[in-house]
Amino acid sequence: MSEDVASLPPPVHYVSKAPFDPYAVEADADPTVGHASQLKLTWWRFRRHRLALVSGILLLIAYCTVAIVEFLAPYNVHTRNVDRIYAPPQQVHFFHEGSFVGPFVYGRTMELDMETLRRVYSEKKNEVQRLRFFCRGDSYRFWGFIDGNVHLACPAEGGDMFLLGTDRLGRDVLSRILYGARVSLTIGLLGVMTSFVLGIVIGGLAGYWGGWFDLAVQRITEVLHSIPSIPLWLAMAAIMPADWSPLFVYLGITFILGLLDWTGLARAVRSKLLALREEDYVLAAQMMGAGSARIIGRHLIPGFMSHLIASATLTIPGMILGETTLSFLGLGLRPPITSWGVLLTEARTVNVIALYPWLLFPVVPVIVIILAFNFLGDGLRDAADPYN
Amino acid sequence: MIRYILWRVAMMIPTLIMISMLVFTIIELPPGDFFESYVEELKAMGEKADMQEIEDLKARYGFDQPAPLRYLDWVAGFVQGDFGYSFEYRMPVADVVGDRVWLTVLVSTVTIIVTWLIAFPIGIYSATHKYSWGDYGLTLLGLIGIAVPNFILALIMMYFANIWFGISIGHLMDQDFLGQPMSWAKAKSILEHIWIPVIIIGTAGTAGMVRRVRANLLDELHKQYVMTARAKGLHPFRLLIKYPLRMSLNFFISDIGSILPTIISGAEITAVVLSLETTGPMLIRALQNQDMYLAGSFLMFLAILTVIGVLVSDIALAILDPRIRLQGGHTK
Amino acid sequence: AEVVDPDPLKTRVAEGVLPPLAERLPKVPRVVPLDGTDGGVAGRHGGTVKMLIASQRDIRYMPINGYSRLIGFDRHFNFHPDLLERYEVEGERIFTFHLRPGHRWSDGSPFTTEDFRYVWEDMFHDKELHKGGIPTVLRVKGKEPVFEVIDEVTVRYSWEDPNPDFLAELASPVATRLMLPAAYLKQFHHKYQTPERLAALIEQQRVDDWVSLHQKMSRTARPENPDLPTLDPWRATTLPPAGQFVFERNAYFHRVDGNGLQLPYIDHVVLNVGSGDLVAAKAASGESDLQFTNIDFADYTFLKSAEKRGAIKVSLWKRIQGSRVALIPNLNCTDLIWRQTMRDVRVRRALSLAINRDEINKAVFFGLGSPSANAVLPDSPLFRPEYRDAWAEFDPDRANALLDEAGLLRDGKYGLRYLSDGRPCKLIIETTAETTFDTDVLELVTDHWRRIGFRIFTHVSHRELFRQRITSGETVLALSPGLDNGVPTADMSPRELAPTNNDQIQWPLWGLHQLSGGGEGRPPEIPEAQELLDLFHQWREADTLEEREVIWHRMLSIFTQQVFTIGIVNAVPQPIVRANRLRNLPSEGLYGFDPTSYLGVYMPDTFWLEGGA
Amino acid sequence: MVVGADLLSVEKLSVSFPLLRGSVEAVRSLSMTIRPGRVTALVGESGSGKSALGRAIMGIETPSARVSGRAVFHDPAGDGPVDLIALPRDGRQIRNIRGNRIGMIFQEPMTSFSAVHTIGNQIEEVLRIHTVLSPRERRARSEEMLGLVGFDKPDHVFNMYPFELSGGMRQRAMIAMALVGRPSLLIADEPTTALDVTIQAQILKLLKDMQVRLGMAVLLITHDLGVVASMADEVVVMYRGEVMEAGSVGDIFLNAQHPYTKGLMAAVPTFEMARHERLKPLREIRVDTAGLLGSCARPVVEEDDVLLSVRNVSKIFRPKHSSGFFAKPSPPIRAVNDVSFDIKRGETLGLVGESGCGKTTLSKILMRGVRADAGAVVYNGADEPIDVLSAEGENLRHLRSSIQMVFQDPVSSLSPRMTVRGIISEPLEIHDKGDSAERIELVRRLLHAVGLPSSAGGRYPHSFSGGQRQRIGIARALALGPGLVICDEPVSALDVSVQAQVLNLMKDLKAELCLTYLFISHNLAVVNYMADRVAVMYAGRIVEIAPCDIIMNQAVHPYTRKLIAAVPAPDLDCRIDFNLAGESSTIARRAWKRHFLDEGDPDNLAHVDLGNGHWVLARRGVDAKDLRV
Ligand SMILES: Nc1ncnc2c1ncn2[C@@H]1O[C@H](COP(=O)(O)OP(=O)(O)OP(=O)(O)O)[C@@H](O)[C@H]1O
Ligand SMILES: Nc1ncnc2c1ncn2[C@@H]1O[C@H](COP(=O)(O)OP(=O)(O)OP(=O)(O)O)[C@@H](O)[C@H]1O
Ligand SMILES: [Mg+2]
Ligand SMILES: [Mg+2]
Repeated sequence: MSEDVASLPPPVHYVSKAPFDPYAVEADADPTVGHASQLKLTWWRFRRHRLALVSGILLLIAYCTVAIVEFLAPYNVHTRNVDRIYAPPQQVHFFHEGSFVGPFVYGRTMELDMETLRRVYSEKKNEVQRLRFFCRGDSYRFWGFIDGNVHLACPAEGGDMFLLGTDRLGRDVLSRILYGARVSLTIGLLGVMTSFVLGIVIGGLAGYWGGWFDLAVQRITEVLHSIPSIPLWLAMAAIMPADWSPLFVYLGITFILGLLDWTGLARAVRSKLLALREEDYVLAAQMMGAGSARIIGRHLIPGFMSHLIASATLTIPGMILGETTLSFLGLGLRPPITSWGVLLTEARTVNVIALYPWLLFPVVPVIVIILAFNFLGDGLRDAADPYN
Repeated sequence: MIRYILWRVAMMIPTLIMISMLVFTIIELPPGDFFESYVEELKAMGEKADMQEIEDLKARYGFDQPAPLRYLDWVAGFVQGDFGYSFEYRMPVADVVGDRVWLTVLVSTVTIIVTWLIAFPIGIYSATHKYSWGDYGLTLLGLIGIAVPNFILALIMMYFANIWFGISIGHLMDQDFLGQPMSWAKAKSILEHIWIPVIIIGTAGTAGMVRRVRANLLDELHKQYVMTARAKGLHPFRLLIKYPLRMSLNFFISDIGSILPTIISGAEITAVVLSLETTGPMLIRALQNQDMYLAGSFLMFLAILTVIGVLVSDIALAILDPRIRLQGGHTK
Repeated sequence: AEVVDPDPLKTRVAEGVLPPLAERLPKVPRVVPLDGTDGGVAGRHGGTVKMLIASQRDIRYMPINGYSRLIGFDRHFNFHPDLLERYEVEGERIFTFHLRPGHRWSDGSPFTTEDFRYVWEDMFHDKELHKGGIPTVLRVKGKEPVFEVIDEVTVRYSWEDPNPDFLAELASPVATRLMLPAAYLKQFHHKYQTPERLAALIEQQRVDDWVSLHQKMSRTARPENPDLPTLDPWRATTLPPAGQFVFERNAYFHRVDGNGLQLPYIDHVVLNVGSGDLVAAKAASGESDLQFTNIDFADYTFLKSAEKRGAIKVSLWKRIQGSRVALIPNLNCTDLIWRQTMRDVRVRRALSLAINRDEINKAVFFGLGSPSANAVLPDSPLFRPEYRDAWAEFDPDRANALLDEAGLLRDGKYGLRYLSDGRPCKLIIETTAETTFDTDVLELVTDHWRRIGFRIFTHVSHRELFRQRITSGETVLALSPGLDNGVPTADMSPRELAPTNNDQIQWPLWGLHQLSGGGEGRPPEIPEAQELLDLFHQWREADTLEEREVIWHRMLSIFTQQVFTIGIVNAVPQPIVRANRLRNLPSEGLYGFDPTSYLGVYMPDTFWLEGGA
Repeated sequence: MVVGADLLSVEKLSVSFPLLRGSVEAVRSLSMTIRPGRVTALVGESGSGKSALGRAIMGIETPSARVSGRAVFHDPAGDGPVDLIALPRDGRQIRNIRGNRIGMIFQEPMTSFSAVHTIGNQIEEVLRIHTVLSPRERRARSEEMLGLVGFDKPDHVFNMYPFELSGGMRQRAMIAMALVGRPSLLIADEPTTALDVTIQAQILKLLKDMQVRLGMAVLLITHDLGVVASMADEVVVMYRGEVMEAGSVGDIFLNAQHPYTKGLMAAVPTFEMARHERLKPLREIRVDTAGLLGSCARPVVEEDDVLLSVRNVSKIFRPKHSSGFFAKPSPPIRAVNDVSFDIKRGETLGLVGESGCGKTTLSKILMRGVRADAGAVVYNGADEPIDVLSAEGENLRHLRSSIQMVFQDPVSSLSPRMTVRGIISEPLEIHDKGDSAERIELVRRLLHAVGLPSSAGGRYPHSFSGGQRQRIGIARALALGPGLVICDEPVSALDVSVQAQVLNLMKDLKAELCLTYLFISHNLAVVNYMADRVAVMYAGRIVEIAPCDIIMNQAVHPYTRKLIAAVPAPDLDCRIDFNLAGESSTIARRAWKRHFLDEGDPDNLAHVDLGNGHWVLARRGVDAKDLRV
């Protein structure tokens, strides 16, 4: 021992005077936490994530409205107004000449400009058209069997209310967006779900089992992966029975594509599991006698959850807008079926961008939904992350 | 490892045979053939086709033979480096593809590199600054890029690029340079044009990559080995790159298999909208017209690249994470 | 103004590369007066015209627009010798053609009757090159004409039976080639070339045999071989594949303007390949000097708004189809009940009456089209208002009455009608939906027909599938453009009105029967169709114009009264974009393929650029 | 340097971790000092905040933790005192201190390494950051350090990946990493838990040397009072985040005042204890085993009733190499070499041996976690014998429910994304035992039995201390009431008191449920307390196997003897003689008699029966008498 170290004064002997009870229980945490199931814990954590909660609620609302679009939309999806073609959005006012009137729009006149072949709309500042609520308007057949004609809001008698403008046949863009949600928010989900389930299961087994199974799966993946989606779409559209409705054909294509689309995810899952399966906790689970399904589902996949959630949220735009690509190839959904993708496909020309930009409005709900899914995903991720 | 690679290369042969059958089937699936659709298209334009020549062509390319024979013919040619004949262009496939491949490679590589260059830093930033304004802002921007269909983005950008900067709409270079040999002026013109497709094709990919990098990185940031590395006094950035980032690259590496073919095929739809002189539009046209040897050979070429890509990705995976045993089965 | 250079190629003449103008022109060039009649004025040489095409294939527009034919239409659809100096016709049977002495191909080689002989003997009658013998259009009742070379500049084709179509065929947009540059092509022909050299050429061009070599090198519909000499105003200089095709003036072109300037005025035509969807946008930004393809009426407002920026002018021409879109019932469909229903003229009339053409015109065509049955346009000498208005007014009540009469009963006021076997009247309309018009019109029609108790569904398919389904009888009703040629003269064949071809949607099988000479398909099974066919045969036999006119009117009357096709709107506008400086493109015109050959009859070689190059 | 100045003075340091509801106060306003060149031992119960304190000083506590107070570091080579807590996180200043001036040995070496980088790379990195040495010098320094911590072939180890090393080897690599930067303060968090006593002695000697040579101060966090007695100058006793007692070694060992300290001292198992004597933990926890885990299947324990018989098991590993796939492979490692033994029903077989000698590999082979290259394992638990290595279907299921394992590395053997409740009840779910209410109840009781609060059920494994995680592993292994439990270092991370508690529990269960244990441990006192028979392993082979008493008192094999000699005792009077015990076994081996050496051919050796179930690995045909001398 060196000199200066040895010459240090001895430390004081300190003894705590505080009362000592070896049996004192740790009062550090709420005991209910100990009994709560993992799902419940996750939910508790999720609730603390404000944005995710709001997003979740938003999505819930969105999916609920899908059920009652007939009531919410001021017009029917196909209601045309030949005198109101390409009408720009109308503004809702509350005050007319300084006095409160309640929500109303000004009446409009349309003139044809025969030189440029444009329809010119001008507001009539003296014609106040008060909006009506819970009112009778276009009649519809709710969910295909209940007749009705009550709408949340309608234009004044004889007036019009095109809050987001009209399209080339004088149809109300707002109503079409509302109706479009029905298809957009539901159908594509099928394909995504199919491909996710397959991707996780097949990729999971391949990654976990390895060996010949992995080999076979990898070869199949390669084969499927080698066929780009476009030729597949084309081929598929060609073999779909001609008397299927376009909705059904689209459904069929999404489903089949879902069946074929799992390869990317499967590879990602497999690669990750190839690494994860070497972890000790997997060995531990094996030694407890856990089956493959349990090990993959309970031990391995959770470790890859963040990626899966991110991937899922990223495929959602694809699912909502999938038909836009398809319609580019002359497939996909078509009018009279209305979806956001169809609406955007119709807005696919420079004309719209230059002259009728309001027809691009369906992009907004798409963005909102995607953001909502994304933040929801973030929240779920965080709730499932033990380190959080 | 070498044994594994050799063995995998051998495995490619049956795979490719299967793929070739599938490709052939897919091209054959739509009813009719090139000639029918050609005649139809002419008819639609009010024209009539030289039926004589078409009959001749049909006979010459074996369209009177059953499909399996044609398949064998095609495959045999393919193996010998004869990729067949394009009916639409009326010349050998190899000539048709020609230059387009290089332009496609250029656009795709630039796009991919730009995507990575943007996505990785942002992804890392978002993961390390979770829920900061930067994270939210960049997420928002990226998701908007995903949410707006590419073709609309393309149209909007082209329209305004034309109105504001006077850049001609679409294409990879000024039209005057088309078909001209490479020159400085041409290169400059390409550089002036390439940013639009790069942005359009890149947005969605970048945003996707950012989100994935972020998600994977977040999982790694709390691991014990990160703490160990910090205890060594490693610079946080170097630390991030060396440890958690590398660990989180697994997903990225596993995707290499699909990067190779995209370099050659490019983003088809966007290329169509922007009328880029790349292979994508050519492929789509070939498919729609059932120009089957052109489409088939091209698809086959992509398939070969995919298969190679998958092998590369597997090897890279094993290098990335030495724990990975590619050959071993699991223990029970 | 500057002095106009009389020969744009004078530098090359000076270099000795080209002979002087006098030696390049035929002894008797075709003089296009350009004296202000028809609005054309004499112009000056120079400049490049850029155009946009959607695919490489579209370079086929060049020979169509160039429109140098042996005999061509003028813009009033009279025949006019063009490449020929003159021609004689005897009883629609014997056709004698006189070439212009001194006329040369674009490579300077003489254009003589040898070029006709080569095609006739060495191509049409070469067993390897043309396995099927001469093209069918050259046969009348299956018989070939007699071909004679009278002298260096005179050839004759004589048939036993009248061939009234022959001149129109020669004047058509894609005319049968009776002559090709023999001097050039002989090097690819086994008769004139040594096998070794041929083998080398085959190798070099990467084709399989001399037949494909010859075919490849002699293709004219698409000018893909820049070496192939041509008689067109512009000759190709680009070898495909390419993104840009440059066409250069033909130094030996046979037309001159009133001032003696050799046409064309324009030095170069450049075609740029791009996405069809972008053409409108690019045209608006001035990237095209002359654009008529891949733009449609829907783009007009946008294009017009771009006019303000000064580079372009947009004019509206009139499309010559009998109907922009028509609903065509398939009288040969396999579904027995539907077939019977559709063969009932009352049903067809009712369906036609139920369409609110005015609304469609207003909503989709800005009121600029003309609501009409599928019939000829007022621009045709054969036009009569009763054809246009036949069953084309909007009268749902009468329609309902007709349907009731036809036994299609309905339940309730707005309910569905039922077929005789109790099935509801639900119809699938087949369409290729190439434009938004199609979908829009369908949407409106769906609505209109709902009021007469029909439910409409749309099925979109690819063109070839569309055809196939029609031919196989799976389709009951299809949406397709009406008559191709809405501005016929009595000289033009009325074949579109009779069952003559299997691509006629209303009666593919009857058409096939006629086309195949009775071998396939079925003869017309309703008297009216049979009558149309008989009238068509009569037309072919008719010697005089008056006779033909009478037959035409009979046919038009039957065709429209029977409502074999349900026309909606015709004479709809087609925007044509041109650079501000481009002269001589009429601001009004008829737009179509046959017989106008797009711009062909308006002679693009007379277009010129103000301000020069 | 100011004489008497503290190297590190911790003032009112608090660390707390927020939980979903409530929070854990890991360190509560704690003050202590570390003096330069001294070894300060920090002892305390498992979960009392020792590691948290260490991490807080380094400034590497997880971001979610709340740290307050001061930790003033007065670096003799630096320029004045700095408050480590106040420094910006990951700023330049603190980075300069980390790894360079303060080194840290983490408690869980198994998971502290990045799995995808080689050991060498990770050790050398410290030098790369803090020195300007050339790559070659760095490699030389790293290999030298690896040699010092007891690796025979440092150059091989340099290129190996962490998962190719045994637990103890990783711990040594960790130590090498902490020491290679020559810090002035070393925070050593349980540095020797995974090491056998001989290597432990070697490491302690190394620490001592460095302390003397470099004036390095050590904060030695440990629960092994023997180590404390041998190493420490000063001792701080911690309990639930607070200091109970602090003073010089002498003060604490000879004059303990606080009841907690006294309790700790009393809980240590010693060689002198009788077989049946219970350990005296600080708090006795009575576990209600009845009806909980099923009852004893076969109460009568017969002689020669073999539960598990292992015959000629071998395992060879072929290491991976980082230097590309064209490099020539390094020699294969014979981890387990022709091992045969039996475990009798109801007994506890202790397995001891040098770090890296193949104990874990062997135990994993028994569980079929690792595929053996050769040999047979037969389990006689069911109605008929089951061949463990090839069982399928129902037999395999039976095996899985009746053989359980406590992993050496508690961290990595617990699914990071499952709550403790999920982890412990998982075997029950797999084998479909009980309904969900019963499972919850069972989990609660098990947690209680291993001394964890029931709220722990809702937390994730990473939020526990090393010892707590180990206890979770034990609870999981016991949940099914298996026939055979293989315990790989089950109590290495536990302080003496909790260790006593857990060992008592295991003994109780054994008695009540007729459990059979294969008990792997480095702590010979514990083995002595638990085991009926002991097998000693060396370099992949079992060199000696005998009833516990014989091994402890009449061992024959030189390796066994050396092991026993190296055991540190919690007694200031019999500190370890580092010079003797600290010599590496390869060197010590040179002094072995030639009876025990194979001289290049493993077939030269065979098991020699010395009677009373005492077998020893020696030359074929050697006389037993020669061996005993
Ligand atoms: N990340 C964390 N989140 C929540 N609680 C934690 C976390 N890390 C540690 N704890 C808790 O803090 C307390 C102190 O832990 P620490 O690791 O410092 O204990 P220790 O004294 O090192 O015990 P051992 O001897 O068992 O290693 C324990 O009760 C533990 O459960
Ligand atoms: N996956 C592996 N790959 C290569 N070598 C391995 C692997 N696992 C273990 N080894 C080697 O096998 C030998 C035995 O390791 P094992 O883990 O069985 O030792 P141990 O007796 O448990 O040691 P400790 O007491 O340190 O835990 C070691 O030399 C180790 O390096
Ligand atoms: Mg600890
Ligand atoms: Mg071990």
